[in-house]
Amino acid sequence: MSDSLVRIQKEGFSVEETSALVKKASKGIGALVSFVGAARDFSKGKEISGLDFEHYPGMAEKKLKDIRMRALANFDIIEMAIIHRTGLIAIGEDIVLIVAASAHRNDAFMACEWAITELKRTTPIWKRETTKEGDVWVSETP
Amino acid sequence: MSDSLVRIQKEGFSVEETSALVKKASKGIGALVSFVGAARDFSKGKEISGLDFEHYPGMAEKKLKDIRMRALANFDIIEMAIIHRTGLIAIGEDIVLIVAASAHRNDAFMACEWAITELKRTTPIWKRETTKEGDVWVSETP
Amino acid sequence: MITVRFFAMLRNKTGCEFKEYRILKPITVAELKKMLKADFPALSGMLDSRSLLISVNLEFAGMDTMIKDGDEVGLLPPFSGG
Amino acid sequence: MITVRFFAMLRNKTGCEFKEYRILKPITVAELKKMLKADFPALSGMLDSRSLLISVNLEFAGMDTMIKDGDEVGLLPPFSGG
Repeated sequence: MSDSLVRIQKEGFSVEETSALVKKASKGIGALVSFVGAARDFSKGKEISGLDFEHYPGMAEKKLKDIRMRALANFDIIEMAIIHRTGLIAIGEDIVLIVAASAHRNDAFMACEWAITELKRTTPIWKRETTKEGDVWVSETP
Repeated sequence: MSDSLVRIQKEGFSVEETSALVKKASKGIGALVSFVGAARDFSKGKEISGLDFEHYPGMAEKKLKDIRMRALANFDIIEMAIIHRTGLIAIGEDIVLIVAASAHRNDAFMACEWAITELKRTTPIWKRETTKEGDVWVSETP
Repeated sequence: MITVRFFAMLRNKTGCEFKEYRILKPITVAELKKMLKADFPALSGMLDSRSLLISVNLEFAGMDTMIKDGDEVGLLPPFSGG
Repeated sequence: MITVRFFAMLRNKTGCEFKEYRILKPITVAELKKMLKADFPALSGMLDSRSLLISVNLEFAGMDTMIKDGDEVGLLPPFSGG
């Protein structure tokens, strides 16, 4: 079960199904906080027509599992799911989903916000933006 | 559209459909933060077998609309949806949904957390818990 | 005529959902509370409590808010939504 | 044999996905960086930059982390997931 709670996949995800999976952990869950990152049409003033994500297979999954385990250890949460998509993503589509579940809402809010910040900091995933001037890896343009 | 973004209803809700509705507001949405409150099996040490919600028709909807408008005015968010269920709710079922959408994630997290706190503070909705000792309105047992 | 609505545990105490009063001139929330205490002794404690909020026409009201003919008043025990 | 993997814009600079080196004894990350600079001059700037992270066997590594035969090294430009 914990495997399917942390995934990197090409396909889209369902917040509904992921929340249902998370809720299976306990009837004591009173709060679910979800973060969905979506592909915006503008980034730092540049018009974006699409995104392409690359990840380090093996390491990216490992880092996401680490984040879930550390969230469970450091926050008063009951369960957490993390899904990140890879490959081509169109504008408006979802990129990443984090669901944190707890008895009381503060814990789920804190854990969810921490997890997405930690994901951006520690997970080897790279985004390439398609713009009018061509495809650009995001960290090439600081 | 803004009407269907704020609702009190007997039926369950879909986080997916509500998020899709919220996302229609702009292609500049990069972050959606959702809060779902669910019916727990225990509350303050008491075992709960079900919930029954009552609201002040007219005023509760008005207060939820106020919360959405104040969230849009006071946070850098693009759209917000608020749905609260009324009537009988079984353990494990969802009670309330708030979706906040913004360009950057901090704003959506802040607005979502503020909105659920404000909902609890200002919206005339009352919860009755079914326990072994009978049905108890929550504020009767401080 | 003004309508006073009772919610949640207040309805259990009053045994009814609402009470109507005919008023000859506008009255304050404080004056209405006195009338309610006389008609519903079981509400006395709640009516004196700061945790009971009052609404007039779907907006929160203070002790000196005026209630006029046709208004709807809500007696709102502590909320427990969410 | 050790395998060095290049990701994102690094792959554009090297023109390949990975490079293998035969090593006779364990080497440090710092030593590997020297070898990479010699083979891929286009990576020199990045290899000197603190924003480039190195992984050894899927874990973050430091300049003095030892790399031994069979290890997999990742050259990780700044992340942009989420």
